[in-house]
Amino acid sequence: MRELTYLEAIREALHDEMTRDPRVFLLGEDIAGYGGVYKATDGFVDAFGADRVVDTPISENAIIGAATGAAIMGMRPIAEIQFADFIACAFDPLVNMASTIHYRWGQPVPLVVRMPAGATWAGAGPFHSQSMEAWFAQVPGLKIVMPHTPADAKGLLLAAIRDPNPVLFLEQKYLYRRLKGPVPEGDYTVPLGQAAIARPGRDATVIAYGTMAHKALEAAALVAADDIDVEVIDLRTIVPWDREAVLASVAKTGRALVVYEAHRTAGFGAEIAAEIAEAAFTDLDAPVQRLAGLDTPIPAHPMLEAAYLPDEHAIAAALRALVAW
Amino acid sequence: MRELTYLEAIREALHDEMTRDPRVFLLGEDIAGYGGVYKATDGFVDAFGADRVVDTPISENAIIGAATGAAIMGMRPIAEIQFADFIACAFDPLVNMASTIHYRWGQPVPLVVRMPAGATWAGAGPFHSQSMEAWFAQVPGLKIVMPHTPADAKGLLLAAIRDPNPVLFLEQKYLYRRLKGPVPEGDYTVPLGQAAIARPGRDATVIAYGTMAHKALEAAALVAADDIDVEVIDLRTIVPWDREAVLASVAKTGRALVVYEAHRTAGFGAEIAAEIAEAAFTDLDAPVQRLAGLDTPIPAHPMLEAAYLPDEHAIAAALRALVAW
Amino acid sequence: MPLTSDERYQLYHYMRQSRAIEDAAWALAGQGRLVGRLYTGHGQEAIPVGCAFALADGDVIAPMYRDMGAHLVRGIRPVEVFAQYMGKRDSSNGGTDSGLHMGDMARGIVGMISVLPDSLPVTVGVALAFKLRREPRVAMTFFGEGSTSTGAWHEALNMAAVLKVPAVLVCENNQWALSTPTEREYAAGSIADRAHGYGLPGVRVDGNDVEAVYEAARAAVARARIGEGPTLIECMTFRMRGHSIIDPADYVPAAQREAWAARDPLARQFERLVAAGLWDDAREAALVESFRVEIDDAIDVAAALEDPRPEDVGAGVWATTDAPATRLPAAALAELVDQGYPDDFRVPRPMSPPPADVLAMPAHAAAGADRERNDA
Amino acid sequence: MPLTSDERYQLYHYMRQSRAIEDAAWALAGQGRLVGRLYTGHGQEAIPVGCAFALADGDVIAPMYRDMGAHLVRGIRPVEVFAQYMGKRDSSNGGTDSGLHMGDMARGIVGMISVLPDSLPVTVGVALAFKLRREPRVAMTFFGEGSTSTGAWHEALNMAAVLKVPAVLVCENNQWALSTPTEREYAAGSIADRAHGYGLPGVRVDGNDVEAVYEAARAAVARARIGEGPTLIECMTFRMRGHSIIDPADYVPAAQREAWAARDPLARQFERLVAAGLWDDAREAALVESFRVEIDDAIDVAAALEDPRPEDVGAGVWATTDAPATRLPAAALAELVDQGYPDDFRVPRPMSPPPADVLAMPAHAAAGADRERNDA
Ligand SMILES: Cc1ncc(C[n+]2csc(CCOP(=O)(O)OP(=O)(O)O)c2C)c(N)n1
Ligand SMILES: Cc1ncc(C[n+]2csc(CCOP(=O)(O)OP(=O)(O)O)c2C)c(N)n1
Ligand SMILES: [Mg+2]
Ligand SMILES: [Mg+2]
Repeated sequence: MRELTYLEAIREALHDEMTRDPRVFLLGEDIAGYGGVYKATDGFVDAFGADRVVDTPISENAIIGAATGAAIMGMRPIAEIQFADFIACAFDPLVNMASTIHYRWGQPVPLVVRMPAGATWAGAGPFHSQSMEAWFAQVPGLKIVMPHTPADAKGLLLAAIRDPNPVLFLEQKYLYRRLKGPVPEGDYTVPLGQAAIARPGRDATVIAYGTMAHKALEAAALVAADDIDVEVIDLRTIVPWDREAVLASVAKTGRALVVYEAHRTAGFGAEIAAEIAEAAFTDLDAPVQRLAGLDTPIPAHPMLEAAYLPDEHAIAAALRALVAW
Repeated sequence: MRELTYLEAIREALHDEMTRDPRVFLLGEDIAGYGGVYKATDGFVDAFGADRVVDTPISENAIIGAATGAAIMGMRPIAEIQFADFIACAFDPLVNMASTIHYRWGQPVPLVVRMPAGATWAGAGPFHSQSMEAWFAQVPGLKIVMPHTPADAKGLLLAAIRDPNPVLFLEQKYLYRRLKGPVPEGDYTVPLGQAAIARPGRDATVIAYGTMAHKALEAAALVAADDIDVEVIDLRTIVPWDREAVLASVAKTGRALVVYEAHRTAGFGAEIAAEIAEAAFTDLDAPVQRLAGLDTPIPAHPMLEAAYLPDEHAIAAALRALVAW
Repeated sequence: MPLTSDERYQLYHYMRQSRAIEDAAWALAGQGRLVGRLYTGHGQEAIPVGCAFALADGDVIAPMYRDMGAHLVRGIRPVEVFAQYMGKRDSSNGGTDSGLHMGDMARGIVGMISVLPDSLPVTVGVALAFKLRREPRVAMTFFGEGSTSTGAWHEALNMAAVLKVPAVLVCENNQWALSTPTEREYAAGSIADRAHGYGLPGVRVDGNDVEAVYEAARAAVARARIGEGPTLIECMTFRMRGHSIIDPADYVPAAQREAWAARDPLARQFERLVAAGLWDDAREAALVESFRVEIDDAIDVAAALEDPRPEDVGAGVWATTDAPATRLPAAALAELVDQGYPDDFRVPRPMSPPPADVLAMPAHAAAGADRERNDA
Repeated sequence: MPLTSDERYQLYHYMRQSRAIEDAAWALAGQGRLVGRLYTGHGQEAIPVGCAFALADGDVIAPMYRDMGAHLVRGIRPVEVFAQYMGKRDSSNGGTDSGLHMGDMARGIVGMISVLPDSLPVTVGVALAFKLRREPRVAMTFFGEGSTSTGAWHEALNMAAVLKVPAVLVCENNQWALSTPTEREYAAGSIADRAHGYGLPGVRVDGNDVEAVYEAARAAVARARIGEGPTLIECMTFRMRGHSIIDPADYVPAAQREAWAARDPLARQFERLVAAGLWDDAREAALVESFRVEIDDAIDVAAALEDPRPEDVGAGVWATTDAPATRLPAAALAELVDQGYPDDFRVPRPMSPPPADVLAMPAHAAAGADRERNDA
């Protein structure tokens, strides 16, 4: 199968769905002529016209609000937030408006918010590095997707666009150009809420998503040398998350490590860990462990950022300790 | 000792500290002449003047931004957000600006954000009922306080005002006029980050805060009839939270139930449960349980709201099941 | 296009009906029979009525909590209002939300949320959809002058102007935002003054003159419909009651309230109609009585509806299809009809006939009837 | 109050120094020697310099990422800039943040964050503190025209006007917000046009004329200081480089860039000084050379500073006292001095002397020296 980068896979999903479905349109800052800061929509304005690739003022709140309005009129808006950190400026219209419309008066809100999230591992600093799935995971009515592989990025994005609910699509900017992989041509979706067993194993389960799924696979390779056989679950979707797949794996391995790059305290990994600890209590041979970003802003200097971030070596060390528990 | 309501205790703390410390001033919507929607600052503008009780336009973002500016100039601003739900409009200046200033360039931000939070148990609906500690618990640099007793409300508020960090003070509107209790006169503080053993017990530990600490005590009384002796830990502070006190209690009882009224998924209770499950693994005689609000918006009809909220009976039932595990 | 006699009456009719419903709701709220807190538009009725009246079939409106009249013009019936106010299972929000937070895309009504003025950016998006699809439709929304201080307001106005969407943005300047008078809300002379800074037309009208409001709205709707972009209309009015039912509003100077009481929009339109020979006290009495009957009926029917069931609480958090969910499935509707419940409960229809035969029925309210359920 | 010859020179001096530093930084960034992405103020130097120059001791400034000149006028030295740019342990942000996100209340500088324009509401709060304490101090901040589309901008402007705080709000209208030209950012004729809608004065000046900018800022600062409230100043200018170092800005029409290149603010002030007999090519050459030496030195010293240590990562999340934390404790400073590091590293001082003896040294930069460390 031909290989695409993570970013190319996203671009292909956008391009294909815009070709297929005239209701789909894009809005965001610098997405038309400029093609977006990561060039995800490069050339789109020429292909689809300025009506379907709408450059907006610097107005995150109104971007989300307007996308919501277009969605309830039956369009399929895809909003791009230039960096996911700036979604903080549109927190209210997401958590109070978009997420509650269907519950309150029955109107579907088929809205996708694409945003480059996560650390770059090159020092993008406190405001261009955050992973904010936990800001939103508590809000009923919002789905959250964080793809890891290029193939998933395409299939999950297509699923997100076709979903009748607001979906936050947290693209991993670290993987954009770094990760290349086989991506099926043509139309397919990866259903929201279904985890992938990224690597089967029997000694311990790592639950991760996005960039950390990538690092977890590297860590699994590292500890394989010590004859530790790790199962890596790539969650793919944060809300809804695939509790069954996780519990099935833990039932098999008896050991679980949850890895996420957001700040440790009250991160989404706490939810996963709490659920495993409760539901798999009798399966567990060791306490569920978490490995996450520190409880500090994400520093700009790469040396400090590295101290902030869990990496494959830290994951490997945590796995060794978990298996030895 | 004289008894005050929860609301009176807050009013007294504000009044006393404004009298003591000329740097303290209030800003918010309808807080001067009107005294705030819950009348927490009733009469203050007459006592302290319009310079220290500043009515603002409906501008939550600028309220928090301006309070941050005043704080870095050495004032001690106390912002009131009319209903905590509207802090969603000021999410950005809290999570990106106020929380990072000290880490980034060393300037303390002694800012308190007071806000009436939580359900009223009388149907205030999706936008006047939320408990949003988990929106902020993940953000390094923000402290979060959710008092339960009137005495704590006063002591914690005084501690919050004197703290050199931004503190979100989530007042429990359900308790404002409902809960009366002994409140020491004069000046005292309750240190942030220190839980209270609201009721000692030996069979199981309930960890709760705010209104749910109140309900947990009622539940403990209910199950006492079945000879179940419950220890209730009132967390008081969410960030930082008193991990040691919780773990000490669980070491003693071997069973833990975490109760919170926010939505269950990714609520702060997940953090507590995950920590207990990890750190007290060998102490636990049963899986750590969580009882929380449902993963739905908080409905307006009292009948639906009651179905959303955990109450003393639900807590009691969960305790019975936990002890029987 | 001067208003016809019919239309002049219809404007009055809706205002009167709005007032009658809100008076009744006020009484019910006092008896603790409503879910949630009651906010009313007493004294401001000319604005939602005059503006909504300027819309056509297929247009979309996003009213705020004081805009009973806008709902009525769009075809919402009193029984729906009371079912909603009582949080009934088969109301717009089904008890999930309260007050005028009703939404119904079948009748082109966007449901508001409490956070102010969050319907505004949404309305810009509704209008953007019209523009992108080349549909000659218009979106309209309302907000108080206090709400103009929010960031959402600014971003939405600017975006509306830059994208030149067919939207009409109506400020109901009732001079108070809860206890906050305009001078503590903004230092500018007027909200309309802001329009220039966004590059869109801003007009200021007497918000207690329903015909003047209508005319301003009509012109703005016409502009929007032919692609000339959004208009900001500032309607000067007064909040004649407290902010909500629990607010005595003793901070409002008595002289100010009295001065505005003398400018009651209903009384003014009444006098106009009388002067034009279109109305008299007898007809008035009959109209009032017809509203009384209709509202009493509506309250009884609404009160008899089922309350939400605890097991409903989780329903509808997630959409499962692109089709709107409805609170009133066919079966439930049939059941209600068996109980003598009007069979057009969910169907917009002409409102109840006026008392005298001098005037034709307002056809306007029927506008929504043949709108499709979903715009997709 | 016409500018003295000294002052006219000083304005030039800071602009030149700003340009020299940013040129050097651009080269370093190209070599991958900086932490974070570089954004510069090429072509816009007159604005931060002219505005900051209008402030007095004790005033507070919140610059944005293109405002190198504002930092220089406040007494920040090149070595501090490069230490910051390199993310050194003993820099303003100590590696926690990058670029011109430097904050230092000792010199009255509020550190910005990336989210635009979040320093603006903070500046309103700084000014509010001055007002409440009856201090005759002024707060000033800067933002691009693109940032005026945000809700934070609106709320801050409105609140500043309503609370009548002593603030000066400066728009650097460089006609592009990344790739977005003004017509896609706002439909109004100008940003200054918005002032009326907030009830505050708005002035528009040639942002490439440092003396005109200074004069507008001086008048606004004077107004603010005597309690007449905030002013919005729109400075028309042009972004002569890409948005950041990685942006080739090929979306900018060449003719537009050329037209603005001809209006370079440095060249214009240079010619003015020459025409007034205050400056000549020889002095220029000497000045440029003195900056080169100073900057080379600063880069060497900065480069030799220690990088942050991994164990620093958790430091400073929480304040433990009311006193500001400093990145450079006495011990570390002493150590640096032993290494030949200038002993006034943290102390604002007059900047390096001008090359010729015709002009007195700009005393302005020393202004911050005796400001107290904390305003509490
Ligand atoms: C963002 C936000 N902040 C605060 C409130 C609380 N609140 C509800 S109504 C109101 C006053 C609104 O005034 P205005 O916009 O003038 O409308 P009016 O009530 O006068 O019709 C306030 C402050 C809110 N609903 N939303
Ligand atoms: C709230 C927010 N949205 C988006 C961005 C990304 N961004 C950084 S700079 C920039 C352009 C800013 O333009 P302008 O305000 O005109 O300043 P200029 O760069 O032209 O000086 C954008 C969109 C941001 N920093 N903050
Ligand atoms: Mg009002
Ligand atoms: Mg610009």
